[in-house]
Amino acid sequence: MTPLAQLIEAALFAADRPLTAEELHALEPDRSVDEMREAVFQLRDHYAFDQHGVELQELGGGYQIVTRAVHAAAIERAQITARAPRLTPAMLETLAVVAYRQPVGRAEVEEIRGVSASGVLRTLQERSLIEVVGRSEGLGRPLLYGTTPLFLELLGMPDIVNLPRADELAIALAPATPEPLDDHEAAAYVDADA
Amino acid sequence: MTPLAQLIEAALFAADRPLTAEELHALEPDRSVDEMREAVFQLRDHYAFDQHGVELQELGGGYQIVTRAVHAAAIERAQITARAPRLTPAMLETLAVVAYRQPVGRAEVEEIRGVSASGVLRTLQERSLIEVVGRSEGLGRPLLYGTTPLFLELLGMPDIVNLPRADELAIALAPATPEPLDDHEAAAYVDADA
Amino acid sequence: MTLVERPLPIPSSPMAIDSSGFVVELESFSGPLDLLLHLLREEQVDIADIPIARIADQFLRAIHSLGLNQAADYLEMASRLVRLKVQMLLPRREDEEGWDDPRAELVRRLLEYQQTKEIALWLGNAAEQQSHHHARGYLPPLPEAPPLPLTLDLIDLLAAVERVVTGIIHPVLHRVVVRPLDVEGATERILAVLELHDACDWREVLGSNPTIVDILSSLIALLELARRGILSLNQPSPFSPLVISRDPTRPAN
Repeated sequence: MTPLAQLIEAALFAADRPLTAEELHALEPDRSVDEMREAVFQLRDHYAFDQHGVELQELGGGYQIVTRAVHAAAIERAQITARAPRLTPAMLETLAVVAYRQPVGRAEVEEIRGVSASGVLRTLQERSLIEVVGRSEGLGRPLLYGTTPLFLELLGMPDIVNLPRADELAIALAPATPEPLDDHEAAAYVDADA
Repeated sequence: MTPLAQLIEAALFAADRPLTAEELHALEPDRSVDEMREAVFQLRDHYAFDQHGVELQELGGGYQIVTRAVHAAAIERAQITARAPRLTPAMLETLAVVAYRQPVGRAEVEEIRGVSASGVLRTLQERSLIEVVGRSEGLGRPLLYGTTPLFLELLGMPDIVNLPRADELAIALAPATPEPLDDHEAAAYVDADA
Repeated sequence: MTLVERPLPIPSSPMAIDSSGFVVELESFSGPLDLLLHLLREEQVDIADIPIARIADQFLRAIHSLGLNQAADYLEMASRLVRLKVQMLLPRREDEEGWDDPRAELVRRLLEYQQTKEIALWLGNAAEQQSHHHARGYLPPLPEAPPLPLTLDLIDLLAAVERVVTGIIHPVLHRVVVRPLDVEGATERILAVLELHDACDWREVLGSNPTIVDILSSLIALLELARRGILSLNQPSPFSPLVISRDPTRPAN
């Protein structure tokens, strides 16, 4: 391949969209747009002649490298392009709060995490990891959330009581302001010196 | 190119991460893993021999097609794609400790770096460069961290064993350091002066 | 160790000089060990033989202009250095065998940290090299297929619990216990002793069965009286008792 075709191949590979001949021109402003277009066709012919697994397509006025359709079935079957979706940190943190505080309302989740929670709660609900388990007695009777059987299933746990207790965690989830020295202890401490 | 190399090229093009030989095997379960690996090397050699703008790299235990470094400047100048954000010194130091001591807890990272580490550990976790790999047996059962395949991908390394060995570094740790004075001895030492 | 005082070197980058002394841009340092290594390099001294007194002074000066978010880490190191400085300044008995250098632990940590920095540099270079290789930019839309099962494991969930908990801001309450020091009483006692003697021993001004409060009160009273020139404090030789003497220019009333 010519150096110009190499450069075009690298650029088309790295781009997240089809690139027009003008955009490709920015790669090598010393060459003309026509020269760039010619190199694009050279790359296209090379892919076809050498029987590559990819081909060059002209899409919406630009050029793009795509996999050849003949391989699509095998790639889809192997599910190579899809990853098992993992939960985002925000989803995990919200799930953590719900798991340990259920039944819990949106306001409490937001207070603990310090950010708005409505979007994440809805996503978790759509994915059947949490569900509405009741309404609070408080003002406006807000919805209360709890975890679902699917949540336990994904964790491989028979029951919610199998979650490590809060006091087994590095820092307990319970409202934990460090206990200050009480008056009695403080007094004893001074006495010891006397 | 052979039909198998074509298929592999198409699959590697379609994926957004390195694919292992086992994952590629799912494309053609009738062939052996060794045959797949051989076809991968054929593809690699083809890219090198025909002077393509892309090359095949072994990264984090898998294979990935990437652009050749020589084209990076032109691609960035033409604003076709941006470079990944740089890692800060704090992130690099923390990665260094995690990479060499994994599985490692937050306390050890803090002891070595002399600064609190929770913020930077969280950032590295959110960028999927480190992950929780277990819990220590110690007090409070703190979380233990290790590096991810993305860490290797980012550094262009096939495997964690490709990191330089400690004895290859300019500064090797002294085998034994004398025990420092502990508080008890230090106190006795001061008393002797009174 | 050598305690020969040299004039302080003019700090070079990333230090900057202004009228109020020199200011360190702490953003340039990734922590107290980094700052310490920088000071040692500036001084061109061997890590294994740190002139603690001088380095401790420079460290304290450097953190003077510290932003508060990292203050605790730097202050902790500063207190270690000051303690080491004190330990190094304490006189040693001639007959003392097997004296352990109190700097050993710091030296070990500095070497370990220096190695970490070297690895970090290597990692940074590797990442820089790899950043010249671009991966595929365009990703084809996912095929229409039933969504894969979610993955969720307990470790991820517990890590999230820890992140949530560490994010909660607890009000921290400190209770300060006031211990009454009787400096005035101690002052009177010391002056009373010096009425009778030109000089006396430290133990004589304490009274019998002194409590820790008495000792502290007496110490502060002594220092205050010495500062005002009413008495002088003297230690004739290492390990000998302190001699408290009335200022000879002031006659006993």
